[in-house]
Amino acid sequence: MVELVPNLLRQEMARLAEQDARIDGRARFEGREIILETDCLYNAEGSAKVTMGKTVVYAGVKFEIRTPWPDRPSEGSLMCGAELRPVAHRKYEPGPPSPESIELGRVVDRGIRESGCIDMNSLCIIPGEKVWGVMIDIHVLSDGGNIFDACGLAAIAALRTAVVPAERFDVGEDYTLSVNGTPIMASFTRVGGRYIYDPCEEEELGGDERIHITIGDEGHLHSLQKGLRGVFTPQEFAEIFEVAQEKCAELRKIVAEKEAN
Amino acid sequence: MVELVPNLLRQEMARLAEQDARIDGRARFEGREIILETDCLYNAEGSAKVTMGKTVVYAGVKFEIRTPWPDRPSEGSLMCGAELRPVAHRKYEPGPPSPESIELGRVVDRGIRESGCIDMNSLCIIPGEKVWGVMIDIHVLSDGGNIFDACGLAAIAALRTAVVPAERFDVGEDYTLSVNGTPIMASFTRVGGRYIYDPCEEEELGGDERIHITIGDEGHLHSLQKGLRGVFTPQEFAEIFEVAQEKCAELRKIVAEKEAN
Amino acid sequence: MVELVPNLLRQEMARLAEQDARIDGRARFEGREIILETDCLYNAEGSAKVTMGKTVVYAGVKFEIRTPWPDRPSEGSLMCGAELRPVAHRKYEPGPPSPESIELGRVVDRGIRESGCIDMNSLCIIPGEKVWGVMIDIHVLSDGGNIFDACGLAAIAALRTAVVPAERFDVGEDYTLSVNGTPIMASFTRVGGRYIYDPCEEEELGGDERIHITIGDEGHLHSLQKGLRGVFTPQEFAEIFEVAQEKCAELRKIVAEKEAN
Amino acid sequence: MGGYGDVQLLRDDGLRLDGRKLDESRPVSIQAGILPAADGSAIVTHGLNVAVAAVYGPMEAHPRKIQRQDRAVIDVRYNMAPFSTSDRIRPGFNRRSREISKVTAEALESVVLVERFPRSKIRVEIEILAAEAGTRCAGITAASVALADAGIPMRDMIVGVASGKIEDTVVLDLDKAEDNYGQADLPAGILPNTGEIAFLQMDGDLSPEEFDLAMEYNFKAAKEIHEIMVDALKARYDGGDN
Amino acid sequence: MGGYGDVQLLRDDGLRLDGRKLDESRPVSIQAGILPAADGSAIVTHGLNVAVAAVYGPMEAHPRKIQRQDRAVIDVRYNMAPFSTSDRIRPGFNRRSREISKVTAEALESVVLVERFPRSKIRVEIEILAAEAGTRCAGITAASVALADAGIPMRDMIVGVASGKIEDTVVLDLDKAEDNYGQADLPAGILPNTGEIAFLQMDGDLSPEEFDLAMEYNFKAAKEIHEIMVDALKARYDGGDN
Amino acid sequence: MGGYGDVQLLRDDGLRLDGRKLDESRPVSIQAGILPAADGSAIVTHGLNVAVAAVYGPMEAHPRKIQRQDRAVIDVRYNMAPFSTSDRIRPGFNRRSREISKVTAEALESVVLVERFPRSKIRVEIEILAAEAGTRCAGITAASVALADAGIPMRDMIVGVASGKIEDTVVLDLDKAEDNYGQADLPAGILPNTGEIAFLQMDGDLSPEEFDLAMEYNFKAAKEIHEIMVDALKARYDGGDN
Repeated sequence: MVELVPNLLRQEMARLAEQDARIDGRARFEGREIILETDCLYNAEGSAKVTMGKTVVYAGVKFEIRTPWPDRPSEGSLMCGAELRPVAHRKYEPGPPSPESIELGRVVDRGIRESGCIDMNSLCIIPGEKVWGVMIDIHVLSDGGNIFDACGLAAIAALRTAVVPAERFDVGEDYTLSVNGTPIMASFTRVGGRYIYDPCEEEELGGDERIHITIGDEGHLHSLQKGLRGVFTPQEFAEIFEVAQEKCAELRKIVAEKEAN
Repeated sequence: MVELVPNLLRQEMARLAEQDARIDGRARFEGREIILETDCLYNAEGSAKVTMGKTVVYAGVKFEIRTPWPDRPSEGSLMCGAELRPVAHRKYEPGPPSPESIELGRVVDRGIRESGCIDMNSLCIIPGEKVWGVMIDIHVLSDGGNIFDACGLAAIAALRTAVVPAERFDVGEDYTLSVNGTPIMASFTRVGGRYIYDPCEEEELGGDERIHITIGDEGHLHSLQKGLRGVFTPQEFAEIFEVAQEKCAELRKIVAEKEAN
Repeated sequence: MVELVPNLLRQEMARLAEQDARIDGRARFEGREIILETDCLYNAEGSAKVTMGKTVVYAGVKFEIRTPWPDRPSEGSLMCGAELRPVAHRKYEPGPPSPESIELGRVVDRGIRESGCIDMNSLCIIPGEKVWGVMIDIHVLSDGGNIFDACGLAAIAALRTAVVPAERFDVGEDYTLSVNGTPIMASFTRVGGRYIYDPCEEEELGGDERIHITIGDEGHLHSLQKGLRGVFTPQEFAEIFEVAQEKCAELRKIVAEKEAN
Repeated sequence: MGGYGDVQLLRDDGLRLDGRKLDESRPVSIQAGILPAADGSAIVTHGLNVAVAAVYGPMEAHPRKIQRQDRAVIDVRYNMAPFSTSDRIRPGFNRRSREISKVTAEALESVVLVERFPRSKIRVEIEILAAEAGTRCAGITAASVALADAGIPMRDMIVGVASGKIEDTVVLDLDKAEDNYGQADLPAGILPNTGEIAFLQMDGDLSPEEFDLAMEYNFKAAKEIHEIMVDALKARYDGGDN
Repeated sequence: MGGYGDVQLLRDDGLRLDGRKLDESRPVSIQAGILPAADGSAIVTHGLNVAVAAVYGPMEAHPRKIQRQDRAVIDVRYNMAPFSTSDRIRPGFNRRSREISKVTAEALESVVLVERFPRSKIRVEIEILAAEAGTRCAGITAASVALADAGIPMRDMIVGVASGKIEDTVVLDLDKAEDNYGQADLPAGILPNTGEIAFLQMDGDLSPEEFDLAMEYNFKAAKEIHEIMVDALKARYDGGDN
Repeated sequence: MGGYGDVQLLRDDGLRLDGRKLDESRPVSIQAGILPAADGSAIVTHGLNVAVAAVYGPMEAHPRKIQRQDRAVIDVRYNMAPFSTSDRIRPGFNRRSREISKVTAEALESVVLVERFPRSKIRVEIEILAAEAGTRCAGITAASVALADAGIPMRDMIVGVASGKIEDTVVLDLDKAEDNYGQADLPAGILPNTGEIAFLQMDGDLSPEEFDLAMEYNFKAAKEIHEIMVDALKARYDGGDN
């Protein structure tokens, strides 16, 4: 029974696609309005809230002091995790982390980590003894579609506002974490046969596979992920890759503007 | 189907309440006979067995040597846990600790801990290096109603007979653990509309919410817990609080008498 | 429904037993052909593959450096574990280790450990500081019956080819692990009322209890395990114990021949 | 309760370290309907605590064995976000959060008209985004507003409030320092219209007289916070949907 | 088995450290019907070991996939209480207790007339309150008595017994020191009336001749303990209910 | 990706440390039908990687809630054996293996004719026995061959391939050292007949032009490995059953 709705939705999506239309009236590569707030959580050393249509996501940054790995004595570490808890949607059930939430966390983590925006050596306190471990935790509060992009944005925005709590740990004065770059994710879902940008909830329910692309400041790829059932051609990828470049640049501007204020 | 019995029981409880009677003939605030045995378990450093009607409960105390928390270098620790294992009743299922057993353990723990009967500084061996960790484990073997009070009594009785096994850990000679006080729990359940003391199994099955009150030697409150569905008025609480004072004093006497022998 | 097949199989097994026959034409105490390969896994410090009819099993040996237990400062440790993962048969389900896989690992472990073939003191690197931990992991890839014997054989064969990776851990030069003996397991299942050796899949499905016997080089018992529902007489045990002596000697020869090549 | 004597918590002028009077609550603000994916939702800011609640349902109760023939069950999860505390919390439930979830569910089942939804389940998700002492009470308040926002019928709301004892003095609404170094904490869930109690815990040391005063403070605070809850729901229905 | 040579376990007079003869068991006492909430129960004190068993059922087998069309399944949980050993055990199952639970269940299924209760389940809970070597055997003995106390039909009882080897000498019923420093342990579950074996494990080093002697000791002990089991059940039914 | 500059990975003659050309794959060998208990199976040796896949089904989907009314679900478990890596891996799933299992299942669901088996489940078990960079791709290749060996209808195979970047140079099929010290990895699952992509991941740093070249290499490798897959299946059916 649950699958009846998706099937009807799929038919409607196909009909809309023929007219190059979307269910909420957007153009094929038009994103929803984004509201970004930062420094919004007491106790987090960096924080951000992203609202994107019906999607609401928080990210918080915490620090801890760790012993470095013996083979990398001057490198700290970065970890990014996402929780898709039952608060976010009727469809999420309690229990250990689902494959969906593991994938979400790991894709966001790879985009940030592989962009090299955090120099692991800059997290060293005493070589071989003490380094900072940086932990970004993402909390999806309302899933209204395209939580990947919302989580990626919240994570990097929170990270870029983070203050290293050196005083609390008795290792000097607090200072702003150095973040060199703003990797941004853009996600596309096949809906009614063609890829659209920034799917809403209905488009995800009535759509097929999705592609997540993380792009750095210079337009380089840092992370790719194809998810769900479906196949695509190299030509289709080339088209959305070009769109992704443009979209990531726009979102990077939103982060920069927020920081300028 | 399972709920038919509770509903019939509820009707019977209401009928009895009208006559100010109880299903096993006790008065409203009359407890069942209590048999307390101590020092009954080889390998436990302190132990107690409580039989209270059809309820049978064991508690055992073990010690370990730990490193103290950096911010409390001379304080040891106390931990009290309860296991509601399937041995105790047909209704308990195997698996990870249920919310019921977590609540039971934490309520008993708070009553003992908050009474201050263990001076955490008395558990210090070498400041900043070695302190005693005291662990009280409660094992419910037969649940015939009001396991909270039975567990609370077994826990404090076991603790008060505990001998610190310093020789086995090579840190001096064995000595009796110093315990300053005898916090006692009294539990009340709403049955047939009014609170009764020390519910038996049928009264719990046909009853509503319960209130657990832990009282110290001087009549001060150390722990409160309201459990299950139901509400109560401040006047109702005032009445059972007074009864609790009396009941806790009686049980404290049983512990003292056992120790005197 | 699933149980219909076993019941038909049981009847067939009883019929065959009356004629002293087996479903695959073997004599009562005849084993299947065994193919043993060693040194077959990159990254394992010792490895073996055993094929025995439709049963395929791998074992791999890994080493780690550990701190010895305070009361045994010059002893290393040996651990043998088996995983019955869903790859091996339609009947195995994913999830935490089943009782079956725990039993399998522990019975194989006991046979090797109790034979004394590894001198725990020979695993010492620096007394009180560093000892070797030896871990044998057994991976059943295809369960065609009698995985106990296949696992036991793979484990000891892998162990006997293991090279201690001292160089990789910076504690000297690599050397062959010293293994004094070749404990071998022989397993018997009651099928059609009498015990047979080396049961195949159908015999296990249509059979009853089983007995696992591990015997060392001098013919001494090192491990026994009776599994599944059923009882046996001392006379029955005496008979299979004698067969086991012979079978274990044969398999020990296969290991020796493989090592000689 | 950390115990008495470690730290000064009352100033020489008789006020508390943050300038509050003994019977003064931290500032509370509430907004309803803030999570579009949920059937009902609310965010409560109580001092520096931030508690969010989402409500889903009534829906079919799964698995079958949790179903009750004569009423709905309320399935509460109280969860602290990893970044909600000074030291990061590992994700996943712990014993504390399981106990709070249990007693919160039992409190809510005492006011929701569960008899109207036999065999069904109402999910209440409480997420603590920032913690500064008093999160269980903020969570209960948020859950009550979210249930009302979801249109779940209730015979009364529950207001989460707490009083405690510092330096032998009963005070309303302990903050972080007062909780760490105080002598007692008495959280309660109060029905503002009937004056009944649906939730009660306590730990520390309170004489009978101190208990009475602490409960008096709790009732006073419940009245104040209830007004803010009502205003949040009014704003929600006046302001239209999100 | 810790191995040979570490510690002297036999005295110069040929007796064991606690004065027992080679083929002498530790004292055993048994009481049936000691847990009022259970359908059947027993407590076995064997030396310093204390094992309690409770039986529930036959009851409907849940979940459905464990059901057997033609018989009852016996669901055994062997569990050591945290305070039962010298070093505290963390609560929860470990690999050892899972293996013992499995082989104990299989042994009991060999004597209970499980065919009489198709599709049902009999729960057997074994709790070790104090451990001094030999708990699995004390558990099997306790489970047998508890099953009988619950009125579950059996074709025979099972008596849990063990022999072993210390200082190259076969002895009956190893105690803690003998288990720690001995050379072999041979626990068995013996049907006293038929002389069959329903449970058997062994680890260490035993020659075929030593095995035969150890089994001889086991059969002797089974006979002795069986009498105590029967007495306990008689006392239970003579003494009335609890 | 460990990053650039740590280690020399290209020799002065322009070849890679193991002598391979930039667009040269490690040797690959495949055998089908090697696990008698499975409905279909394959072993893939890719360089020093060893990946085994077993297929069971189609079978009834359990539990019911994973059933799809209109198609089969494919249940993939990617698992690394404890001895498959330089440092032993603790048994059990971790986050990495769960993610790989998920995306592998989704890729296979894209080629298997799942519509033919409504409400059923096809189990695909991928076991990595030895790992030397590239196990997820070897696993996808093995799974494809095992599905074909099991007679499961597919609209195309999937070939697992990967390219990457070392010392600012795009190369095909990273080995362990290249993976550890390289700059990017681009694993893909390619349908050899249609040229479509069913699986794609990437991490590191690639300019758009580098991405294009890396994908070109991937398509070239897919063609080569596809032939080995076809040969393995032919050998299986010519050679008869095992």
